[in-house]
Amino acid sequence: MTAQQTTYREAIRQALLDAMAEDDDVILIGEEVGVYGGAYGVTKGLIDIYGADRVIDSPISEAGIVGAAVGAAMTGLKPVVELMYVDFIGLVMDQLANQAAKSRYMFGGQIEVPMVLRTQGGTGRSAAAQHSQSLEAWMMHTPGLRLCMPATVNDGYHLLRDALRQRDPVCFIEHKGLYTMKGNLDTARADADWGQPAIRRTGGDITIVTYSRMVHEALKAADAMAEQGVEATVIDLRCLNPLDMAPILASVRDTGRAMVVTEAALTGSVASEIAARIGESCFDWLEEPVLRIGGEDIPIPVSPKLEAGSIPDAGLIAETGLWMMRRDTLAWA
Amino acid sequence: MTAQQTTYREAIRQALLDAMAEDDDVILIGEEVGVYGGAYGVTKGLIDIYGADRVIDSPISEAGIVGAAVGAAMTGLKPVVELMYVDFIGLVMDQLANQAAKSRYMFGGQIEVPMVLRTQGGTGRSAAAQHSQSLEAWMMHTPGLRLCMPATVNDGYHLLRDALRQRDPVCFIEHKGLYTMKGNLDTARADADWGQPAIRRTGGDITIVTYSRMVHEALKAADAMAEQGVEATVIDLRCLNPLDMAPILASVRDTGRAMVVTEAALTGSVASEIAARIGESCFDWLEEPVLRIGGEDIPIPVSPKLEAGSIPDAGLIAETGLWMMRRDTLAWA
Amino acid sequence: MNAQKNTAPLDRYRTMRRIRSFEERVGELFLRGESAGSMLHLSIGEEAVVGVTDAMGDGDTFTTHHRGHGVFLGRGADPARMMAEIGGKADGYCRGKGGSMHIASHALGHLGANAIVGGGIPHVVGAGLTYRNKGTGHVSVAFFGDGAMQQGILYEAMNMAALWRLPVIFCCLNNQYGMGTRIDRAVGKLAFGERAEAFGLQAAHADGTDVEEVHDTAQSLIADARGGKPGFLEISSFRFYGHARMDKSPYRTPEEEEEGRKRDPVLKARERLIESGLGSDADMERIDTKADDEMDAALESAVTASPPPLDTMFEDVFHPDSPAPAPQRDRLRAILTETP
Amino acid sequence: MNAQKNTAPLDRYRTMRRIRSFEERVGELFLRGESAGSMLHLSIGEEAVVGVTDAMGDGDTFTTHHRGHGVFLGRGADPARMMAEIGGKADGYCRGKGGSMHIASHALGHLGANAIVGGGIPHVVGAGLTYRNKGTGHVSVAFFGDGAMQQGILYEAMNMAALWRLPVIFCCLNNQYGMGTRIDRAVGKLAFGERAEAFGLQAAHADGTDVEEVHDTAQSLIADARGGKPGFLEISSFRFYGHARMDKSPYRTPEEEEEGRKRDPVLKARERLIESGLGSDADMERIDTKADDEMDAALESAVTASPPPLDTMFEDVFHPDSPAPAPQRDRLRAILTETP
Ligand SMILES: Cc1ncc(C[n+]2csc(CCOP(=O)(O)OP(=O)(O)O)c2C)c(N)n1
Ligand SMILES: Cc1ncc(C[n+]2csc(CCOP(=O)(O)OP(=O)(O)O)c2C)c(N)n1
Ligand SMILES: [Mg+2]
Ligand SMILES: [Mg+2]
Repeated sequence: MTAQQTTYREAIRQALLDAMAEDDDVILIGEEVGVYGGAYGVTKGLIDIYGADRVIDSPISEAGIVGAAVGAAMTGLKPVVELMYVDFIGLVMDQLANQAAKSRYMFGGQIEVPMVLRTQGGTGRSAAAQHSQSLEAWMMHTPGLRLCMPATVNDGYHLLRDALRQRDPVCFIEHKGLYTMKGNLDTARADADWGQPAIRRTGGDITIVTYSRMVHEALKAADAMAEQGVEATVIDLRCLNPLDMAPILASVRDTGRAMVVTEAALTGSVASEIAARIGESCFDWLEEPVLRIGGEDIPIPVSPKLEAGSIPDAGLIAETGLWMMRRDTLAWA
Repeated sequence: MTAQQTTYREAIRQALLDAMAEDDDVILIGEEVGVYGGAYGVTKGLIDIYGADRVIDSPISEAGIVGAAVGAAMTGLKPVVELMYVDFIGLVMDQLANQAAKSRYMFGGQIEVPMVLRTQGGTGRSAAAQHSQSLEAWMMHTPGLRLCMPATVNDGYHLLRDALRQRDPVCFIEHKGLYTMKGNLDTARADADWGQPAIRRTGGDITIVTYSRMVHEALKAADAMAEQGVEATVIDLRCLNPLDMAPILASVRDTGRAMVVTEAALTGSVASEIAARIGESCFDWLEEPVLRIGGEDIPIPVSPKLEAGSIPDAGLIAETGLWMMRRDTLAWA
Repeated sequence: MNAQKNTAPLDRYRTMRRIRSFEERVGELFLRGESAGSMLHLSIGEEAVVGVTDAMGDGDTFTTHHRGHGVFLGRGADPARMMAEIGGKADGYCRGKGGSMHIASHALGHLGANAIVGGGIPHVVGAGLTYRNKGTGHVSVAFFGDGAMQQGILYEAMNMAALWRLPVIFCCLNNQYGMGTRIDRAVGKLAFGERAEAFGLQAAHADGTDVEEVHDTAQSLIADARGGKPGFLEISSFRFYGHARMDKSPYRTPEEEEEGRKRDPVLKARERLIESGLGSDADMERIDTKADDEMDAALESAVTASPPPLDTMFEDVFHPDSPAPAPQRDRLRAILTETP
Repeated sequence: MNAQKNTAPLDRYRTMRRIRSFEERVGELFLRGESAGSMLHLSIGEEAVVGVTDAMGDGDTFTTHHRGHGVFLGRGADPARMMAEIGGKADGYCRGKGGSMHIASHALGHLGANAIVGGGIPHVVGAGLTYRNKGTGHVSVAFFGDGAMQQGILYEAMNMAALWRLPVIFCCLNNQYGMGTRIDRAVGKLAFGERAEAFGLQAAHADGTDVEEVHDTAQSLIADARGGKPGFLEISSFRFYGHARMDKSPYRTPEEEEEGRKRDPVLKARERLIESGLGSDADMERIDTKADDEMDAALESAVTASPPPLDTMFEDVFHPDSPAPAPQRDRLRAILTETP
């Protein structure tokens, strides 16, 4: 098998399956990853194949589990620790940022921590303020920690395989709203190289930079804009940090217009970082300000109506993009 | 007493003294805040005045302490919890971001958490990777949490008094390198209103936006630039979130040039957020790209030479500022 | 007071029966597509917690975990407002912002349900500080599951409560499971009371099928806690259904479930009351019917209630005296229209 | 092996005496302005930890807290490279990046000193998983202070070690103080061993003035841990000096300090060896002088060593196969020079 139609969930599971088959040192650890198969079913059945010593159901001890993964990685295993929701990252930021991310550095390169922290975030299930967040900005602000967030089925597989090849800690954030999404998986061919963004659509008028679930909203928006004669390039960051900005800068220099979209609360978000970089490096090429579109700066409300209203969608992206082209006037301006 | 010369440490201590005298509900809790007087001496002697029920030496249980402060605030006290180093914030991010910051919202406005988390950060003491960080960006990315960072003696007093008047949780971050700095304290007059930045110097050529210890580096840089005939406005954010951007935007629209400086690792920093906002709102007024200057994207090394080399200083700020005016060529470009 | 009239056991039965009936309707709310999300954790099988809530007094406070509907009803919650909140409606306890996992009531001393396992535990330590400093005589109780016994923050909280002799109770509702993991697969040594004692708490255990045993144990622990002797109470029960409403518990056998559901605190209380002559068969029928009717009405009122207006999403982030966060469209509009 | 020749107690004395001498010179390094920072935590008074390090074997690993110089020397560290690291020099164990609080050695099994109280504790659980899965027969030991007994992560780690029967030892170096707070002001019930037992560990206590007692206790616990029975060892001692090099301990009385310093493990071992005839006065003098000379040399070599070149700051953030983070000046230069 190289190419097949499958789901985002299955692609990630396949990456775990393949990595575990290739390398006995790969272990999974986390709450409900074994018998239950993962809260979102990503690790289903793996315990039956690889046994309880390699697929380890843990107590509800997030900090302890991540700390254990750090120690396992230091001594020769390749742990994949699952944090059930990225919202629980506040329990483990010390182990992640002060321990995993800094060990190589503090110890002068002697000790490495090759582990992957898999988790999932985002809205869409009315799971309220403590189960719907997008907190990648905290991890992006952590030197020594790699960060990636797959948006496609193929990336679900390849980014995780790549993450497991790193000798550094990687934070790998899935999106709860994408697990059932279908798409093409070609295990022989990644969407782009590790560390490189992927250009998901090409258009000469405007560059939309985004990642994770918002890639799909941006693509929908690009289609809507195309109906108005505006052609957008949509770039998927994939590997948020470290990140090769060159393809992004090249596109913006070409189109002269850039929008950065995130599902996270806008203030202090990844969108702000990318917008600032574009602003610095594309100044003389820009026709319009680099606009950021993000989640409202509020906790996520449980009411489905309020939840949906607090997050960007294709409509808002297209509307803003069209305004930037001055092809249309902003309905709400 | 209204005006006097004193230190940053003393000004903060005075704010605690005065607030505790006015309001019996104000309590202090934290490691070594009582008998020891605080790791940096800010709470010295307070236990002798207000007793052990109001100045509470805690076990080394950061998450528990912050959680206790949340509960105390919910039930009628006004706790000031001291986290010895902001580097330990990874232990308490759940209690801070998921509990303190979100309670009012999740509970529909019924329950408020009026507490202040005092802590200190920054470099300058060769305290290495886990005792030298500037992690305010995590807090800035947390809706519902107020954030302020005093740069001056007067703000040490007034921002803390103001923070204690809020009915919301406030993260108050001091800088370890400023405690012995002397300056004027006028208890009757704040440098600016709560939520407003302070303009620390006025000049028509370039706007430097910064906060905390970097304000002083920026002011030094502005003096050096003035010798070359370039006049800079230096703006101190003070209240990083929420923040009234109007004075900043007005200044940049006036000067046409902006630089944002932070001591934190640049990627995902407060500087990126502010730069993105300026880029959005001042596009048509900008003569040059909004430049960010920050800490290198590395953990903080212990070697004094490496530590100092990884953080911006007046030299780098002035050099960059002068280049932006094209009055000089960049020595290192 | 209740105890003198000896109607207390009957009252406790009534509350337990109302909880059972309420939770069944929460499940229905979901099936009818009217719940906000699917994260609904039913406390069926754990109704004997009423023995604790009934031992608490006016002004006492508490926090709960994600499976806290029963506790809240035990402390006097209005089921219609609860159901509305679970439906994400404007009339809910939290204006439709919190939902099942974040229900709270300042007026009833509910400092908040929590969706972070262990997250609400240290809050009672802070409440204890308030009561100690103000000398109010109140007590604060943290309710949590057996899963939270593996969260470190619990032990930080226990140590502080013991060190400072705070009026605090840690109440572990041990239903044998944390999601799909049976307790023996999560715990190295099954001796929760020993843990609490080692941290300096007074520890007790009560059978979660026997609400009167729970009540007596809680009453004594709470009295001691008010006197500055914090306590730990473990109540053993069995989680009758899946972890959340959608979970079919494939990780346990039908036999185990059948056996477990025999440990029914509501049924046992009913039988006991009849046996002891405190209520007749007919009395009990009346109580049951009334509970069902009440909860049917709560369900219907929640279904017909209105969702919150969209712009209420910006309220309650900060104190109402301060400006609310600006909606994104306002920011974009300002950028767009100010550009010369 | 050592035990057969019976030179082991003498070896242990030698190591303890070297630790004492080393720590005194760390203090000197600071006074001479040659240390990187002032966060230097001396382990004087706690040298009997050698009883544990001596009971560990080749390939065993460990983590330490911020007061870990003694443990590391006990496991064979080169004092000159340690001193260089404490001085922030390029020749140090960590290339001058970590300093006293982050010293480590992959080769010697030191998985890292930690400046976060409790931060290194769970790492031994992970090491234990590695040894279990690979069947190596190794054990991993976490060394930490009494202060860390109040960090929740310790109990999460203990539970996992017990649950999974890992070859792990939790070793608490109880020196009665966490900074300026005496243990009875931080702990609700002083019974650390009980805590560990309640979590399913085998717990033991040893007198920190008696290195042989420490050794015997550690040896038996470690043997059991290798067999899948994890343990907890508390060693009681007294922190002779301030918390860090600059702290003059105003929070305790001179009498308390004087009394405490009578609990001197180095002196006691020396006296015992002489008493038991294992070493003469002269033997001991020779050992002492040699230790002092060795540490004098380490100190001088650290003082004269070179600081790391500035651009090494960008190395070791990521694996050397990947690009290092770009220096800020490069970024600014690119922006400036690319502008048309
Ligand atoms: C910190 C944290 N970890 C994990 C979860 C996911 N989760 C929700 S409930 C639960 C099981 C909790 O078990 P227990 O404490 O026994 O409560 P019960 O559901 O049995 O009432 C888990 C793992 C969570 N919400 N928060
Ligand atoms: C998480 C954390 N909290 C607080 C500190 C500050 N601090 C450093 S050492 C110390 C005392 C530690 O006491 P103990 O664990 O007994 O070790 P000792 O210093 O006595 O060897 C404290 C509070 C820290 N470094 N990390
Ligand atoms: Mg349970
Ligand atoms: Mg100690």
